Amino acid sequence: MSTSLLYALVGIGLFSLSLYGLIVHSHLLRKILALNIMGSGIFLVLVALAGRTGEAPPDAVPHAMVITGIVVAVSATALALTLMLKLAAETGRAELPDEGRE
Amino acid sequence: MMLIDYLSAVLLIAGAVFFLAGTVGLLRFSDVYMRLHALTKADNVGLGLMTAGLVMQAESWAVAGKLLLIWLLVLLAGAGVAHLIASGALKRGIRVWKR
Amino acid sequence: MQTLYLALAVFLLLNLGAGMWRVLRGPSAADRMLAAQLFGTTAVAVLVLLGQAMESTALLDVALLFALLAAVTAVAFVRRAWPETNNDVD
Amino acid sequence: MEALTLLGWMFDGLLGLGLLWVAWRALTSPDLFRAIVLFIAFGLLMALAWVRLEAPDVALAEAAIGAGLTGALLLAAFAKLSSITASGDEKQADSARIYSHQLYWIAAVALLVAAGLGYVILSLPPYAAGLSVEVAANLQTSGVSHPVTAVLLNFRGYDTLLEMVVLLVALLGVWSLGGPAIGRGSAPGPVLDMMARVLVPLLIMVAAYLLWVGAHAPGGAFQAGAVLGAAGVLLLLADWRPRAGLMGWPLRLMLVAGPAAFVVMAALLYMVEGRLLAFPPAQAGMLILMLETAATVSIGVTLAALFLGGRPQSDKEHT
Repeated sequence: MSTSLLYALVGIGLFSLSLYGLIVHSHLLRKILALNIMGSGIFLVLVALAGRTGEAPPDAVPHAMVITGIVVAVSATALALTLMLKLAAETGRAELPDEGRE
Repeated sequence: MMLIDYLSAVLLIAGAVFFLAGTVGLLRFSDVYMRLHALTKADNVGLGLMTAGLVMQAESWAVAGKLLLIWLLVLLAGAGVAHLIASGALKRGIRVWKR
Repeated sequence: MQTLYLALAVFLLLNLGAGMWRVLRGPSAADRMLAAQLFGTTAVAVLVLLGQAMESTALLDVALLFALLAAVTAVAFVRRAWPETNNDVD
Repeated sequence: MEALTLLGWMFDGLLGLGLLWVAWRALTSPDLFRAIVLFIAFGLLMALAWVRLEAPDVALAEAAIGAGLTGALLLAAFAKLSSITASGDEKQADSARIYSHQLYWIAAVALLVAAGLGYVILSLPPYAAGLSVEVAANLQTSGVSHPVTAVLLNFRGYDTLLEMVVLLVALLGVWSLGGPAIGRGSAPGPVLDMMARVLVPLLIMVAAYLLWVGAHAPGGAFQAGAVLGAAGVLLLLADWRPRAGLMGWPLRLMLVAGPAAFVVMAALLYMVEGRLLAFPPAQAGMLILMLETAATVSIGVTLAALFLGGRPQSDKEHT
């Protein structure tokens, strides 16, 4: 077991936990949090696996991808939060309508 | 180890003790204001002692300067935020703990 | 010295874990935010220690960013998210 | 040496467990505000993880975004949400929707996913150079000496161009949804004023430093842009309002400076070199710095505008 393997497994754990959270919660702010944690899990796997270069410095390509990914994720979060606020202003609740139940 | 190593080790450990004290205070004190007091000790003194310990080990003046700058920034931000939170808590009527 | 740096970093990480209790416990929003503030400072300390232990000056830049930006979240809390009326049970 | 490796493992193990635990609490906490604070703490721990994985560039980006922007965005959205909906509403709604037997199924699916992915990870070869050999081989001709910057601006310039466009599209989405941005009534007070006055110039200086240092060490346009964005957020929180004249075309110009610089550069290089974004090695360093400067300004202004929310209106549009 190496450090990169440890963090890659943590990344997968984060992905699965937030998959559960994403499905279970109907509140949209919680879904946004879950998606963000999910993204962090994926980034962690990418960067951890980039470290499998032995003594050489880690692979720079996944690092570059993750940096842009972090910046894009925050702007997507801002858009999602605005959408949620718009929905809450229209319907009075921060949830998607569930037609099967109501 | 040289004398300077011992000295910086002492400073580093003393800094860590202040962090511990800050955390214990955060957990044990009974209202926002007291917890704020505990927190700022870790901010100011804990990090200050640690940077002092590390500055002695720094290879270059640039590194030492950067360490000091980090500490000064934490001081500034910590003081400002502590004031904002304390005055905000008073304004919102969060009561001061009395025995 | 390397061993001491890393040992102190582990110690600070444990400290951070203990502080998590205050985030979970509250009771008021300000208490949770205070704990987050302490995490920020602890992370700065861990970063400068790791920077020395891993001999990487880039980590000092990360610590510098943390020191600069720790205030932004707290200010956002005070200015935006802190309810004007005190609903917290003390 | 023995003690050192052991301590390293302890640190990584604790950090890994801490990440999982904080994520779990953030996902399941009944109190929404608490979930947000836990998520902010999660961002801090992520930055430490990047450091341990020898990815200081990523740590810089995470520190700027995680410590500054995401927290501010979430807290501001939470406050607006609580003013729209009744705050108690969420708790009952959330638990009433899902039956407990469904929870077991969902947990089982998540566990299966974890097991499957874990198996894949464990069966990967322990050594894989990836593209690091190619990057190292071509670093000489890239114009910069830091591999991550070389990948971002030179080898994968297309990706970065498109990412700039994604940022812009996200902002356009926000602008098309919201009304004008609303500010908080209370005055910022002298202390916040002082903090903004000291911290904002420092943030701008640090952004410039990161932009400059990116050519040969961790740093670069995205990190610098994130720091600039945080400076903008701090200004907005201190109730700084730019003059209405600035909100018209000067703002738009800054927003499109990055993508536009990329497109113009690509077109020019196509005419000179015959390929889009193919930098001639001799001038590459200079051209990359120009691109990065434009990108930094655009990223910073876009992020601050995203925090502001609604479309800022200039005087002309009012009439």
